[in-house]
Amino acid sequence: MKISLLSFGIAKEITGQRFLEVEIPASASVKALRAMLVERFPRLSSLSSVRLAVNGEYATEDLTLKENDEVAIIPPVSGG
Amino acid sequence: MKISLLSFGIAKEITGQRFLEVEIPASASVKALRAMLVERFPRLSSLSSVRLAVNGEYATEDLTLKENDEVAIIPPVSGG
Amino acid sequence: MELLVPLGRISDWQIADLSREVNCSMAFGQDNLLKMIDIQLLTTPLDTLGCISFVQSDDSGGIDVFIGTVRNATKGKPVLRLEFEAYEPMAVAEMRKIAEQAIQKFGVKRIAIHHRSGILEIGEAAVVIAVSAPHRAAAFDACRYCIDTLKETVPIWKKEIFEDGEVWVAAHP
Amino acid sequence: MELLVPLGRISDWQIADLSREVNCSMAFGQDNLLKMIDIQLLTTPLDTLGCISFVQSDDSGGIDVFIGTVRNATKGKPVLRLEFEAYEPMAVAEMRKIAEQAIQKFGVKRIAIHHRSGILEIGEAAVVIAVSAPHRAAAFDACRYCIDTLKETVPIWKKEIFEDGEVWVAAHP
Repeated sequence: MKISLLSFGIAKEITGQRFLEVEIPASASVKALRAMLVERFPRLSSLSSVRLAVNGEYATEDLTLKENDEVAIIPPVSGG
Repeated sequence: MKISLLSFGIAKEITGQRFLEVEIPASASVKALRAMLVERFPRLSSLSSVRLAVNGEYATEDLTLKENDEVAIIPPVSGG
Repeated sequence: MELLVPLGRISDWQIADLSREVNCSMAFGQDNLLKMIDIQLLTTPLDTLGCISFVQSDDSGGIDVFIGTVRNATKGKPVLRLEFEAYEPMAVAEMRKIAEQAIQKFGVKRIAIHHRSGILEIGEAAVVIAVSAPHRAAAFDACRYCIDTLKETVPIWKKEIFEDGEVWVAAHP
Repeated sequence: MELLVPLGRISDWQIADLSREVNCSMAFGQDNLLKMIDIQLLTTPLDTLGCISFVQSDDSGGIDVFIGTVRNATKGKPVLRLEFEAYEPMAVAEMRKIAEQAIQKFGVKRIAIHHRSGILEIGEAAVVIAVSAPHRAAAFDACRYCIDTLKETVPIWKKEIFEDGEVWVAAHP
């Protein structure tokens, strides 16, 4: 199935693009996607933390992804 | 000796005047003046607290007053 | 003990005009010696942005500002307006002491404390305290220290005007 | 486990223009449903007085305001300017959550949180948080809660631009 993948800050520099369309197995979990991402972009492992947000909400690792979900790679935030 | 006596807030209502010139015994202490004031203006005793300031500084009870000192009756403050 | 001094000695009360003495320092303005502190006691509306501009500096990362405003009620009873009275020179000196202590205790960069006197309408600012610091924790702590201490030590008195009377705040237990 | 999904499945990356989706809510403006909260993410200079005016109400006695400004140095190294990037709709939603939590936790009256995005010069305000409450302790506590939580949860990223390079703040351990 297809999902949208957004990358911000240092993550955008690592993935190379703010927006990507990605084909992943149906019913993949957030945990599975995280593993795929880290394997595809090993430099993500060097970050202090990587959270994943699904459709604008921080997601738990066991959440099951759906077709057309918008997943955002959230490196350590530094607003304020 | 002569001192100046300033009264503020509720204390001004009790003494009746913002400014008074008062004749007190030479070398009277702050504690002695306080006793005189309370005797002359018994309603001062009804206040939550009465501090005395001498020449613009909060005074300890054992401070000895001098001629022309400016003594202020400081009822409970409520700025801010 | 002087406690026993006869009352007659203290009976010779005279009235004098002290307005000259106590009003001369209504607005101290910026301290030339200590550019870090701006203390003002004003009869005009307070300039919040001016306080913020004073404390802003390029080596500060956080500014905390406290604004005390006139509430429309006390314990459910409608307040029409407030009247502030101050022992002006001492009030300014005590506010300056508080600012100096805050700089020493919390390592903050700059502090502005502006306080109103006279009559204030509902919603007006009675006090503005602005504090800048390299990091925000110090700015918050110092600002809170300033307002907490101001309310304990600075000789300023607030009278609440109600429909049916007036009360000096906190005067009685 | 999906962990073992072959990498090839995730290799079909495509580029698309998401600017439409992520920029549509740059300025949420005042919430019509919840007049107590004003959340804004702006590319223009922040309006501190506007935040204060928004939170002022006649039944509040204290307003606390935090202003985060751009410092001229980090660990002694001169900073030329900052660049903020935001995941806009989520950043606005997370700021709103924080404001709602603060109202619930501290019983405060109104909260404004305005955050900048884009390029900021030294001394400019990156964030303004204003909180009003009947009494000052709640205003201080809520304001501090808002900035502390914002720095942990709101998807906004800060890049420091130095003479000799750029660094995404806090990205690496």
